Amino acid sequence: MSEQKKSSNPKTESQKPRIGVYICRCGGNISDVVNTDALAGKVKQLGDVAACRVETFMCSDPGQATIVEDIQKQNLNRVVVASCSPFLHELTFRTVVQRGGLNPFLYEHVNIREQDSWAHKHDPVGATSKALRMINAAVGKLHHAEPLERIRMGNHRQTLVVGGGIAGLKTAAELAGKGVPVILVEQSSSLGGRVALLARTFPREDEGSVLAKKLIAQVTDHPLVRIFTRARIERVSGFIGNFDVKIAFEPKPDASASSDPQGAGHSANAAEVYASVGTIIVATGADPYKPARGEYGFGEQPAVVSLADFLRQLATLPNGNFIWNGKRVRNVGFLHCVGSRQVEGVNPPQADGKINDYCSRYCCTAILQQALTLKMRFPDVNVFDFYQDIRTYGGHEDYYTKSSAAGVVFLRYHAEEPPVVEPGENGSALKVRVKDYLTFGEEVEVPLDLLVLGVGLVAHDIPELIDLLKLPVGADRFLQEVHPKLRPVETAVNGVLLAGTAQAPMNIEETLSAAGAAAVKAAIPLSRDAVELDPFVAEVNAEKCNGCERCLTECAYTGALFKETVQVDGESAVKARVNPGLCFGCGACVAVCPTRAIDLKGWTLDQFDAMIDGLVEAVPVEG
Amino acid sequence: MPAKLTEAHRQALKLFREQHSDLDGTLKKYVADFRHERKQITEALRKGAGTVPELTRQTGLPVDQVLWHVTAMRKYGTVQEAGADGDYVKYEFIEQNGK
Amino acid sequence: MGATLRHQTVDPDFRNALARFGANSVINCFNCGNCSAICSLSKGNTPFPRKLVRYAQLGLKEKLVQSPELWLCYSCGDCSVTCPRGAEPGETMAALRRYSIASFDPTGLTRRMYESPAVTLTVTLLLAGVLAFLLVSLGQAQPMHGWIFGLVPYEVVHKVGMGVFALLAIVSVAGSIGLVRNYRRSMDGDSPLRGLPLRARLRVLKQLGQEILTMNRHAQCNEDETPAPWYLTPRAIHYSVMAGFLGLFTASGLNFLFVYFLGWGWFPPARVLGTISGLLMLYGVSVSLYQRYRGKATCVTSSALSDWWLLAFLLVLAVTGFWIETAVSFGWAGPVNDTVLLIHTTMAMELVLLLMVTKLAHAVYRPLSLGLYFARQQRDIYEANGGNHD
Amino acid sequence: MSSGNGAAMRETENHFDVVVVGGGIAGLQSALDLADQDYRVLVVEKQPSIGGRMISLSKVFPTLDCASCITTPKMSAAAHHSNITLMTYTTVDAIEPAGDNHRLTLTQMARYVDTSACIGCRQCEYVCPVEYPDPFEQGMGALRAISVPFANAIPQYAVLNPEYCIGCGACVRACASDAIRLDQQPKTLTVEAGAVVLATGFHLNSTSLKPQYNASRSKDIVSPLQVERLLAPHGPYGRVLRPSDGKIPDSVAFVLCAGSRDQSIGVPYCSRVCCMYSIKQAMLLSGALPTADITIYYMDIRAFGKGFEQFYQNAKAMGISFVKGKVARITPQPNGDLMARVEAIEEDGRVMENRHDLVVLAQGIVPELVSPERLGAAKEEDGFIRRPDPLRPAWTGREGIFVAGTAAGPKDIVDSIMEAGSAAMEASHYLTQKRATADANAPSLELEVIGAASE
Repeated sequence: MSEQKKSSNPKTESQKPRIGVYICRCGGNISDVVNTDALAGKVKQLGDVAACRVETFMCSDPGQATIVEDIQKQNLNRVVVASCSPFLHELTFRTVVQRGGLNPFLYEHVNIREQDSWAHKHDPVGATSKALRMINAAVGKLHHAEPLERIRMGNHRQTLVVGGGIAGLKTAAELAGKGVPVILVEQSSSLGGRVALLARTFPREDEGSVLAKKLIAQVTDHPLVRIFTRARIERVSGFIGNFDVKIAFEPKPDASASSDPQGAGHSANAAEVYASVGTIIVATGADPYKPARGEYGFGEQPAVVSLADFLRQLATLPNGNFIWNGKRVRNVGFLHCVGSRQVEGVNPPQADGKINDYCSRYCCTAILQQALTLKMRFPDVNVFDFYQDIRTYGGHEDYYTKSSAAGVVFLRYHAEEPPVVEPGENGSALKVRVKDYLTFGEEVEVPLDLLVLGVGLVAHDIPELIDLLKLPVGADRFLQEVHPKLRPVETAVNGVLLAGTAQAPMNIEETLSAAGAAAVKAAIPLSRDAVELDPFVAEVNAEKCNGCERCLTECAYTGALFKETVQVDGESAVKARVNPGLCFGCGACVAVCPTRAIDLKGWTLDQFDAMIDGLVEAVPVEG
Repeated sequence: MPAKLTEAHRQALKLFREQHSDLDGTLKKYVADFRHERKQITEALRKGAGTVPELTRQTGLPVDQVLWHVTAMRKYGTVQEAGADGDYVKYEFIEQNGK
Repeated sequence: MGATLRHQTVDPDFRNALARFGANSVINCFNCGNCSAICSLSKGNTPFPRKLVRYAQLGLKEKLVQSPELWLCYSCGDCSVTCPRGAEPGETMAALRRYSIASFDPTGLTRRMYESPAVTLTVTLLLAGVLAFLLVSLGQAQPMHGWIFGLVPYEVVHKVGMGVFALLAIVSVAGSIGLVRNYRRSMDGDSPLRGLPLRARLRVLKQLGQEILTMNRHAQCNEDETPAPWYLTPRAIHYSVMAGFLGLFTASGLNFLFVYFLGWGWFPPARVLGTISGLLMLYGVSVSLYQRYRGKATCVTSSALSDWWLLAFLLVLAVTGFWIETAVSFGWAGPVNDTVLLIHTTMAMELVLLLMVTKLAHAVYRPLSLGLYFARQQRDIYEANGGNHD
Repeated sequence: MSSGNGAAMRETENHFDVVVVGGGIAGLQSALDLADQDYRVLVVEKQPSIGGRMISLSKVFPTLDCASCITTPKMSAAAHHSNITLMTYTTVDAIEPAGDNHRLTLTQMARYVDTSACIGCRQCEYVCPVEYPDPFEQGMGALRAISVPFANAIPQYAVLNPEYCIGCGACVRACASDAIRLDQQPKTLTVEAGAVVLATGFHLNSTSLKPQYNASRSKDIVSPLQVERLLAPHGPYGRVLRPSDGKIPDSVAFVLCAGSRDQSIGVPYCSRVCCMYSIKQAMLLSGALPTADITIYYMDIRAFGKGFEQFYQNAKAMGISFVKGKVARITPQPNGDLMARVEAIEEDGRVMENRHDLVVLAQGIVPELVSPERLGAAKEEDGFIRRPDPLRPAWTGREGIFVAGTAAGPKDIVDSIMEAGSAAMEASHYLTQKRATADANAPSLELEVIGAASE
C-alpha cells in the first residue's frame, strides 16, 4: 500500500519517509518515569527518523511551533508525537501537522502517559523501553501511511430536540432565534416539563409556570419550530449532518386534549413524520426519586410526603393556620438526601441493584426554599431540618442563612445512621429519632406532624432512545458526556448533544445554561454546507472481494455496507461496497473477510502488521 | 545581534530611565540586596551541596529568602537537586552553567 | 461528654423564652464551632459557647442550667466578633446567664425583672420606697440637724441589717444549692470533690483564691485585640469594680464593727480602705459605663437593662458614698446631706437585698462555678494519674 | 448562516462581530463557539497571556485531568483560529453604545517589546540581571524583569516589568530580532462590536482577611493557588515543599470557608469550588507526600456536581481525614509549626489544637471586575454581574452584552464552560435577530408528514 497513486501533497510523493518524532515530558507526568532524553537518543537511531525532540509541553504553542518549523525546515513528511492519550490531543497535533503543510493523516499519536508512565510508575527502565517499542510501532505504521481526506457529506441544517421541558424549549428557542429550524418532540401531551409545575423557582423566586409559559410562547409561534407532542422517536439512522428520524405518535385518548393546560393543540400531529436533521439534542429530563414503600415511613404514614408533593400542595393552601389533610400542623420536618448520597449496606438498593450514591444537587436549596416559605407563611410552625451537609452552594447560601434566621432548627445526621421515623405519641403524627452530630452525637427525638422527604433526582427512563441513539450512560444512569470538563454537552455520538437534567441533576438556571451550551454545539456544525467526517472507514478492494457476503452479515450499521453487482470481465459479480457516511470504522468486516479485501483507512492490515513488527522488533533498548 | 546599541536604542534607554527613575531608591536597594544575597548563597553552595536550613546557617540570611534564591537558581539552571537530608532537599551548584 | 440524656425531646419554643432574656440570634448559629475554638477560656471538658448555643437552639433547658460553662465566660466578645453567621454567641451566653439566675430564683421575680424593664423599675422604686420610708420614719425621731450619723439609729440599722442579711443568706444559699445540684446532675449525681484527697481540695481553694485575686483567666481574653493600656483592659476595669465593691463591703463591715459595735468612734483603716475602694469603684464603673455607652470594646457590643441597672446603681453608690465621706470629714450637715445619706443607705441595702436576683448574682455563681471547674480539673488530673495525685 | 455576515464585517479592522472581554477558560470557550459559527471575534485579555486562572492549576476535579493538558489546546485553538483575534496585555476601559453596536475603549499596556518582531526565544530573559517573585508562581518562584510570562503562555512574547527593570540595556543587546522597545508607551484604541461577552473572571480574597489566621506571620499559611503551583508538574520547587524553609511537609491542613460563608468578613455567599479543589489538592498531596497526614476542616462538604460525591468518598477512603469544624485560629509557633484551633464538633465539643506544617486557607472567590457599570453591566449586591432575565442566564440586561463564567458568580470549570456556550448562543441569537431584515435565503423547516394532520 505504500505506493500511492494520488496524493494531495506533493511533498510526500516519491519521497523517502522523513519522520519527525516528538516526545512530550508532559510537565513531569511522563518524564518523571520515562527517561525522555535517553528515549530520544534511541529514537534517533530508528529507521527514517529524521528529527527527534523532547519538549516539556508538546501541546503548548512553543511545542507546536517546533513541529511546524521542523516540517518546513527539515522536510519532514511524517510526524509522531509521543505524549498523552489521543483522546486529548490527537486532533491538536493533526491540526499542527496540517499547519506545517502536511496531510493531517500522515501523523501518528503514541500514548506514553496513560499507557506507559502512569501505568508503570515504579519501573522507569521498563517504561522507557516500552515507550521506545510503542514509538517504533508508530514509526512502522507511518511507513505505510497515506494521505487521507476527510469525508465531506451534505448537511441537513436543522435540529431535532427530544423533550419539551425547559431544556428542550430553551434549545429550540435559541436555535430558532439563530435561524436554525427545529423539530421538537415531546412524549407527554404538554410542554413545560416539571418546571411548569413548580410554584416558585430559586434563586429568583420566579413562578415556574410563568417561566415555562414564556418559553413555550417563544417556540410555539415561531415559524422555524415544529412541535409534536404525544410523540416519540421511533427510528434514527445516519450520522452528524444526516440523521434520518422517524417520529411516531401515541393515539389520542379522546377529544379532550384541549383540557391540556399548556395546549397540546400547538402541534398538528400526524400518523408519522419523517425528517432529516443535522444534529440531535437530547433533553429528556429527570424524575424526582420515588421513595420505596416504608422508606422513612413513606406510603405507610400519611404524614410522610415527598418534596414534590409538598410544594405542590403548599402553594394551594390558604394563609392562617397551617392545615394539612384537615389537621392543624405545628411541627414539620424536612429530611435531606432521600434517594441521594445513598450508602451501600445502609440504604436498600434500587430496582437495578445499584444505590444512588450521587448528590442530587438541587434538593438542599429546594428544601430550604420550601422551609423558608413555610416559616414565612406560617410563623408558628416549627420546622426541623435533618441534613448531612447543607449544599446551598454559591448565592444559594442565602436560603440557608434566611431559613436559619426564620427559625428552622437543623439537625445533622450521618449517612450511616439515618434518622428513624416512628409513629408519634401525645397527639403528634410522627416521631423522628436522630443521632444529632451537632449535639455531640446525642440521640434527639423530634415529634412531627408532617415529614417532607427531600427526594433527589433520578434519570428519566428512556431505554428505547438510549438504544436508538447509542447514547452512553453513566453509572448513575444519567446520560454521559464525552468529557466533563472539555466537552460537557457532547456525547460520544458525533452530532448528538445533551441538554439539562438528562445528563445530571441541575437546577433551572443551570439547566437553561446547559441548554444554551447544547444549542451552540448543535448550531456550529449546521453553520456550514457540509459536514466533515474522519476518513477512518472501511474500503473494499473490489479486485480481492469474492462476494462471500460475510462482511454484510457482520456489519452492525444499517446501510454502511451493501452489495452491488458489477461486471467483471463481462461477467456479473457481487461485490461489497461501503457507504462512508454510515460506516463507523469498527473493523468487524475486516476481521471476517477471508481474502483481505477490506481495509480500514488509516488502520490497514499492513499497518497493523508493521506495528506488531515494531513492537517485537529488536530495538536498542538497553542502557 | 545588535551587540552594540544604536543611537535609537540609547534614546529609548534614556527615555525609559527618565520615565521610571527610581526616585526613592527602592529598586536600587532591592537590586543591591538581591545581588548580595545571591552572591552569598552562591558562595555557600560553591563550598558544597546543602539544604535550605544549612545554607541559612552559613549565610545568615532569612530562611524563606534562601529558599527563594535556590528556587530561582534552579529555574535558571545554576542549581540542581542532590538528594535529600531528612525532611529537606539538598541543592548543589552547577559550575559549568554558572553564568 | 460523659453520660447523656437519651431521647431528649427538643423544644424549639424555648428560643422565644430566651429572646426575652436578650438572646435574639441563637437561631442564626449554624454550628461551625468557631466561637468555642476562638475562646481562650474554652478548654478541656468544658467547651463553650457553641455547646450552650446548641442546647439553646434545641431548647434543652435542663442541660443549659446544668452547665458550669455559663459562668466561666467573661463576655470578652471575641466569639461574637468573629462569628461567621452574626449569631452573637457572647450575647447568647449573657442571656443564658440571666436565664440561669432567674431559674434559680423560686419566686420568679428575677425572670419578670429580666423580661420587663417596667417590672425592674417598679421593683427597684418600690423597694427603695419601703426602705427609705423605714429609714426616714424611724430617723425622724432624731432632730434633722443633728450629727448626720444620728439620722439612722443603731437599732434600725441593726434590725434592718439583720433582716437583710438573713434574706440574703437564704437566697444565696438557695441559688448556690441549685447551681451545685444542677452541676452534680450533669455529672450523673457525682460530686466533683468525691474521692479527692485533701491536698487536691486545698489546691482547688488556692486556685480559686488566686483567680479571684488576680482574675488571670480574664486576662486571657481578647487575644486579637491590640492591647489597650493596662488600666483600660477589660480585666483591669472589671477588677477595679469588683475590688471596689469588695473593699467597700469590707470597709462598711469594719466601720460597723469598730465604730458602732465597739464604739471606737474612729477607725482609720476602714476609712482608708473605704476611700481607696470607693475610688476604684468610681473609676471602674465610670469607664465601664462610658465604654458601654460608646460601644467601644468588643465586650460591649450590646448591653441589656440589667447591665445598665447594676452599673448605674454602683455609680450612684460610689458618688453618694464620697459625698457622705466628704460631709463627715468637713462636719457638714443639713437636709441635702441627709437626703444623700438616705439615698446611699437605701441603695446599698437594696443592692444587697437584690443580690441574687440581679446581675450581681454572678459574684456568687462565678466563683462557685470556677471552684467546681477547678475541682473537676483536679479530679481529671487525679484520675488520669490512676488515683495518685501528682 | 453566517459566512456572509462575517465577511462583511471583516472589511474594517476595528470592527468585530463579538468582543470577548477576558481570555480565561470561559472567554476562550465563548470565543471558540462563536468563531466556529464564522463570527469574527476579538478576545481582549488583561494579562500578557491568555489562559486565565485555569492554566495555572495543577489538575482539575473530579477527573484529575492535568489542567495544562486541557487548557493549552483551547488556548492554542483560539490563537490559531482564523476568526479569532487576540489582544493580550490590554484592558477594556469602557463600553459605550454606538448606534446598535458597542464601542470599546481599550488600553494596550506597554510590553516594551515589539510583538511583531519577538520570536519568544527568551534570549533577553537569559541575560536579564534582576529577578523578582514570579506572580504566576504565586511569588514562590522567580521571574526576570524581562521574560516570557510562563512556559506555555500564549502568545510567546517577552514582557518587561518596569517596576524591576534597572534599564541596563542587556536585553536590548541580546535580542537577535531587535524587538525590545524601551520607549514603548501605552496605546489607547477603540473597536466596535456587534455584541460583547464579559468573561472577566475572579480573584481570591486576601489570606489576611481574618486576622485570627495570622497569614502575615507565616509563609506556610498559604493560598490554594499556591498549592496548585506546588502540585503543578512544573511548579516552583519541582516538588511539594513548604514555602517558609523548604521542608517536605508531613502534616497539611485545609481550612475551608476561610474567605466565604462568613458575615464577619463581608462574604456571606459560598464560593462553590473550595470544597472540591481542597479535596482534589488533598488527594494530589497524598500522592506527592505518601506519609503525610492530611486534614480537611470543613463546615459542609459541598460535593454537588456530577461525579463530585464519589470523588469525596474516594478521598475519605484514601485516608484523608475530614473534620467538621471551622478553624477559629491559626497560631504560628517559633519553631515554624502551625497550631490550628478548632472545636471537635462531632466528638465531645472540646477544643483541639492540632499541629500542621502547612495550612491552606480556602479563600473566597470575588469578582475581578470591580465596576461592571463601566462595561455596560450592573452588579448584584455580592458584586458579581447581574443577570436579570431568568430565561436568558447569560444576558446582562443591556442589549447585546452577555456574561459568562465566574464574572457572574463563583463556579467551577464545567459550569463556566457551560455558561460560555450559553453566552455564545445568546450572542449569536442576538446578532442574527439584529440582522434579520429581509434575508432572501431565510431558512425553512423541512419534514415529511405522512397521514392526516389533526389539530
